[in-house]
Amino acid sequence: MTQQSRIRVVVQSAPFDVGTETARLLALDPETGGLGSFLGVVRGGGGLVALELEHYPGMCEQTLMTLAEDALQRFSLVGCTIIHRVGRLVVGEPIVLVLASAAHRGAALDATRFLIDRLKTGAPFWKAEEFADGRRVWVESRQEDEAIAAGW
Amino acid sequence: MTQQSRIRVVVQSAPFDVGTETARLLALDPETGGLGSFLGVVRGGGGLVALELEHYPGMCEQTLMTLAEDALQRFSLVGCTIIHRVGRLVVGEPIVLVLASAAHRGAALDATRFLIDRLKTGAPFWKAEEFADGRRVWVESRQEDEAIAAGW
Amino acid sequence: MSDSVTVLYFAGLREQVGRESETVTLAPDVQTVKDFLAVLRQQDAAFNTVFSQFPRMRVAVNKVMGDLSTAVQNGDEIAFFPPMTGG
Amino acid sequence: MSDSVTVLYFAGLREQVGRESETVTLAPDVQTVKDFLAVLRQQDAAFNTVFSQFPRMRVAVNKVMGDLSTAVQNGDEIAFFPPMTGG
Repeated sequence: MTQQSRIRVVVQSAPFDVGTETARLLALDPETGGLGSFLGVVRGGGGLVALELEHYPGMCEQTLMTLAEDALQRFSLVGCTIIHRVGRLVVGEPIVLVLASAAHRGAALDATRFLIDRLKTGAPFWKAEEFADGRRVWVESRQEDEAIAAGW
Repeated sequence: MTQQSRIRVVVQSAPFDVGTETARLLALDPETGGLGSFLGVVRGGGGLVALELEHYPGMCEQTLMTLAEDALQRFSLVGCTIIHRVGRLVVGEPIVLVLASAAHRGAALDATRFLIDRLKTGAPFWKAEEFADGRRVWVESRQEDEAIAAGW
Repeated sequence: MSDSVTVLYFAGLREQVGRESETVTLAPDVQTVKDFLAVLRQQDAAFNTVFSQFPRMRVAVNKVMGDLSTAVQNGDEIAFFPPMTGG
Repeated sequence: MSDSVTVLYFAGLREQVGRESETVTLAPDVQTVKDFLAVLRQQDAAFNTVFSQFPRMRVAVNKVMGDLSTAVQNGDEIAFFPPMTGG
């Protein structure tokens, strides 16, 4: 199997389907024993209505592909998938899906965490928060997130 | 929201649907920010054809419910789901699904790992391996798994 | 209260014992799992052989994990099994 | 080789600069991102104000993360943006 078929990276405004993505990854190799995933959604509260996700086309896909290749090798994955949405997303809508499959659970779960931790501060996406009272605020990167990403 | 509605524990022979289970958990609370999951499948290789999953009815559900309640409190989860299949499952078939949702990714991913680590050696399930040459072998519990479970 | 205990066996242990459950009346001096295991060995010599194959045997009393010192009484459900291997 | 660079701005920085891209011809003595930033400040005083609002501004040259010492030349795509907040 080529590395290319083991990795799937998508940046899109359309929704994605967790079931379909899971099935695709499981079908890669009968020696898969576990699949970890993280799904990030627009979290409500404090009057938040929506997020506007901006990205740097081209660089984004390139960065995520490098990240996926890094994870594949580092954790001996069977495969991994990163899907990130852009555009306006309302509370409760999925933003990002990360999947990692491996022979054993430890590698699948470690890789899942690695992928989302690194993606948070390492791929060119920016979020603006849109509130019910009309305010629009760019999200500041959290020092904590940068520290977590650097810890890997 | 009652604790009961935040937890879903199922032991069944039928397949489950990852997409449906994910959607159910996301619908619990608009302040959900992340959902972690682990899906365990029958891993092929070495002539393995299928696993036969035996369980202790009643005790199994009770143990998983206690485990879910423990995770809910420990990681301040929005909700969590544990689905475990029993009976004969062939290579590639899903065995277990663990889902944990929370306001932030760290808690969701920590809880996912906690749930599957503890479930491995702490809930009354037993696996027999069935091979192409007709051998049938009960899986021995791995000392490593018991150490991991005790580490939490 | 019932005048007997229900004994359950699971997985490889069940196969070796040759049955998945049985009903046993407790002698008055049987207070703990340890006492009860001694009775089982006494009643059926085959248990000696079986138990020696499962040095890491586990016990649950009324669906809660226990150990050799766990109290048993008539009416209980006592289950023996190898270490669990779920997930 | 092109005789200019394409400059891109993203997110809050894009809004403050007031445009998402522009084309700039490099003077021969511009060797690095640091040199290039000095040119931008020189050409448009507003950049001083904008850049002071983004002390943690990041740069990518040809879609690869860089820093003040990264080399630039005509034909490059140079992007400035605040710290990334994906996921």
